[in-house]
Order: sequence, then structure tokens, then C-alpha cells
Amino acid sequence: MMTTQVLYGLTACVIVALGLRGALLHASLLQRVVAINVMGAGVFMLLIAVAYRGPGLPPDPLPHALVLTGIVVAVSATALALALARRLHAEQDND
Amino acid sequence: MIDLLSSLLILAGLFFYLAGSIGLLRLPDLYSRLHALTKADNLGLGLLSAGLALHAQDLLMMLKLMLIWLAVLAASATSAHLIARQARRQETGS
Amino acid sequence: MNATSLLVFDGLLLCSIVGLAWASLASHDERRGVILFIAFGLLLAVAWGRLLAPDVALAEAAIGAGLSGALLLAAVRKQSPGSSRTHANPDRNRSESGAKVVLQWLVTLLCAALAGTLAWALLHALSSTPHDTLPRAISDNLVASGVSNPVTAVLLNFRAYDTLLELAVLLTAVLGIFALGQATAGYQPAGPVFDGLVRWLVPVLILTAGYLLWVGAHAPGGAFQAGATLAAAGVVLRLAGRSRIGLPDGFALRIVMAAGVGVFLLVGLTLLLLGRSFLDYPPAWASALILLIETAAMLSIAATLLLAFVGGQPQSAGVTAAANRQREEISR
Amino acid sequence: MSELLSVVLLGLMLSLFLGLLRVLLGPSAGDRMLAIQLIGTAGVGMLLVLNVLLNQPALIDVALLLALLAAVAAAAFTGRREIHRD
Repeated sequence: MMTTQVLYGLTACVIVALGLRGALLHASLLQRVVAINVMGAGVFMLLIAVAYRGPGLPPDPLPHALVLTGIVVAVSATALALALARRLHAEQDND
Repeated sequence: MIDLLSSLLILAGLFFYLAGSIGLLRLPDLYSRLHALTKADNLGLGLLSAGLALHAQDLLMMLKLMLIWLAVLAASATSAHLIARQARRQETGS
Repeated sequence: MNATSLLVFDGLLLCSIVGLAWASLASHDERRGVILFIAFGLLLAVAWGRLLAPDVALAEAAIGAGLSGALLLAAVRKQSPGSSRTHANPDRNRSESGAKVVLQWLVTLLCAALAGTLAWALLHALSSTPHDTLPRAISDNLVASGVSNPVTAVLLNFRAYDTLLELAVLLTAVLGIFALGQATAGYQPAGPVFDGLVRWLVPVLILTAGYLLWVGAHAPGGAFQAGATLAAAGVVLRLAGRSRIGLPDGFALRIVMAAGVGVFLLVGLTLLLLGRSFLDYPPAWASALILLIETAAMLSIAATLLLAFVGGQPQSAGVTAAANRQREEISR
Repeated sequence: MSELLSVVLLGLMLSLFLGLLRVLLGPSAGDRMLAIQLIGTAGVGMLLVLNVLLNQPALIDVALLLALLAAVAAAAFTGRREIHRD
């Protein structure tokens, strides 16, 4: 076990929990979306921490590939969620 | 000789970074903070990248360092302008 | 000396990352929360670099700084200073707010429990002897993959199915956005200073995207990073108030959107016809096929991400110009 | 050289911390955006230093992307929408 892995991995767990809490408790839709993004970042950090093999050693490329695609999917899902929120607000304003 | 020069440049860069952030924190209003930030921040990165460029392995690396500095220079001047303009608009209420 | 100072650096970096996440989520002002989230993203890019994940750091830098920040800032709703919580009723009675506090504590406890479980699983996984079969399989087969960057090899060769489906997910997300309504309003011209920046920034971004695509075969980079960078160039154009942001019109746009999935499928099906299995490239052709797929994927990724920022189907330039003229006449 | 760079890395972290304080204190959104600018530049500097310390030449490209896109957030922050047609 390496200090760097443990340090980043445990921080990642905290970030996931913070993000989940925000996503569940926030009233504002935009901030829920931000919270889900924070949670996603925590998951990414967990994966990258596990992939780390120490200074000078090549890290495991598989989690890197997963996170790379995850980042791109996360931003498009964010855009979709924001479009949903916009539509919802428009409907509410019409009432 | 090159080592010494590069170390001096890098340390000078760090000095301007710190001066800039202290200015950002201590100065009283947005406009003076903006001034501290753009001046020191750019000098900081400029000197740092100049110092590192002396150790660059190839020409491409050197060019990239140069481009990074120019990009930050332009970006920071532009965003400072945009932010100041927005603040002024809000003050005059337009 | 070096190791300790790096450890101190890690500690400080992680403190600021957690602090920013906390402050961003604790904020009741949407705009403040988003600005803090942008800073959070910047620090993540540094963290990925620190953990020797430059491929991920490139994607995070392009998307965090170029796309998601602008997307979220644009979504902040104009609020009157007093009403930070939109649909909350100010005259809540005491028992209701008491129930809310209990709920908040319950959720917090639940999340803490989740963090604990995750941490336990992580420590368990780290303390057992690492399974090196997968990384070894990747490095053993890297020579035959057609590229020497292992991340690109995983994305475009070993796990090409995943990447194909991911491109389909991106396409679906944009179609969903199209279904939800019109594009958001464009921006007013940003003035001469920003225009001066845009004039050289956009070509440099396009050049950088090309560089990242090309370099991805043997060094960090590839279709995703290049596509995100290209999309960021479009975002810059839109923010500058240009009506043309690099997206083609009508049918050509549909072609570009579908190009990534389409070329991927075509390559796979052709290989099936030639008697190989789906997306099993012949080693001699692997390098060329990967570059072909990546180029198409880059264009599709750039188009879909930019459309996601625009927030709907863009009107063609002619229609916008007509609408502008109409508006001017009305205002006169 | 690497010892000097370790010190510089921590110095940049200090600079970033000061910027973070300004982000948290505000008071106006404009002040926060200014601080974001500083954090971005500090991040670029750190990546340049890490590139040498960790021997990862690709981190230069990450720094380059951050530098090129440094003005996007400010532009999105200050950009004004066209009036919606009704």
C-alpha cells in the first residue's frame, strides 16, 4: 500500500459523499447538477488513485481510459440535465 | 551558469506569483486587485517559464512554454478587461 | 527531500480540492457555487497530472476550462438578491423545519456511511496483492495494437466496443437536448478586446486539436481531448457573439454528428465481411484504421459537445439574420 | 534543481491558497472571477513544475490547454445574452 494511493483514495471517498449529500439536499436544480458532477469527480479520483503505481512507474492505463470517457459522458449528461431543468422552469413560468 | 540564471528567473517568478496573490488578498477594491493580479501574475508565469525554458530538451518544448506564457498574458488581460467592464456597468446600473 | 515536499503538496492540494467541493455545495447562491466548482475543476486537472494521468488531465483541462464552466455559468438563473432559494416557502412553520433538520442529518449520516464503506473497500483492495493480469495483458499486446499510447490502445482497440457505445451515448444525449426545446439565446458581441483574442485563439485551438489527435497514437492525447478542444473553439466563438460558430447547417450537421458512430460501425462491419470478428483490426492496418476512426470520432465529439453547449438545434444563419432584421424593425 | 523546484511548487501552492481565500471571501462575483484567474495561472505554473519534477512532458500540453482556455470562464461570466425574440 502506498501513501499517495491512500491519500487520494480516501479523499475521493469524502468527495463522493459530499457530492451525494448535495445532490440529495439541494433545492436548486442547477446545484444538484453541480453536486452530481462533484460526486463524479470523486469516483474518477478513486479510479485514478487505484491506477497509480508509484513515482517513475507507468500507471494502469485501463482506469485512465474509463475516466477519460467518463469525463466526456459526464459533460454531455450535464448538458442534458441543464436542458431538462430549463424546460422545467419554462413550464413553471408559463403556469 | 545557465543553472544559476534559470534558478534566479524561477525564484523571481515565484516572488511575483506571491506578490500578486498577496495583492489580490490585501488590496481594498476590485479595480486595484485587478491591477495587482494582471501585473504580477503575468510576470510570475513569464519568469517561471523563461527559467524552465533554459532547461527545455527540445525546440518544441521551448515554443510551447512561450505559447503558454503568451496565452496567459492575453487571456488574463482580456478577462481583467471583461470583469472590470461588467463591474463598471453594474455600478452605473446599465 | 523531494518525496516529503511532494507529500506536503499532495496534502495541500487535496485540502483545497475538498474545501472547494464543500464550499461550492454549501453555497446558497447558484452563481457562487458554479464559480467555486470551476476552481475545483482546475485543481482536478493538476491532481490528474500529479497522479501521472496526463490523458485524463488533458480531457479535464479542455472540458473543465472550456466547456462545463461556460455551460454551468450560462445556466445560472437571474435571481433577485433576496430569493436565493427559488421554490422555498418563506413562512415554514417550526415543526416542518424541524423535520427538515432531521432529514438533513439522516442524509448526512447516510453519506458518511457510504464514504466509510467506500474507504473500507478501497483499503481492502489496496492491501491485497494487486492483480496485474490486465495491465500486463495491455503492455504485452501493445505492439500489435497499432498505437504505442496504452490509453489510446485500450479505447480504440482492446475496448473499442465501449468507445463505440460511448459515442452512441453522446449522440443520444444531444438528441435528447434537441427534443427538449430550442437553442438558448446567443450572446451579444463581446467588444473589440475579446474579439482580438478570439481572432488568434480560435486558429490556435484548432491547431492544438489537430496536434492532440495526431500525437494520441504515441503520447497522451487522442480523439476525446482533441474533440473537446475543438468544441471549446466553438464555445469561444459563441461567447464572442458570432452567429457562425463552426457548425455546418442542416444535413451536413447530421452527417458530422453521426460520423463517429458511423465510421466505427462501417469499419467493424467491413471486418466482419472480411471474415474477422467485429472491430478486430488486422495488425498491419490497425494504425491507419484507428486514425480514421479517431478523426471521425473527434469531429462527432466536437459537434455534439458544442451542440450541448448551444442547448438545442441551431437555427441556420439565414433564419437568424432574418430574425435580427425583424427585431431591428420592431425596435425602430 | 529538483530541490529548488520542490520549493517553487510549494510556493505556488501558497499563492493558490491565497487565491482560494479571495474566492471564498468574495465579496462580489467579479472578485471571485479574478481569483479564478489567479488559481488558473497558479495551476499552469504547478503543471510546468510537475512536468520537470515527475518527468512527464505531456503535462506541458495540459498547461497549454489551461492557458489557452483561461479566458473562457470570464467571457461566459460577463457575456450578455441577446434579447429573446417572442
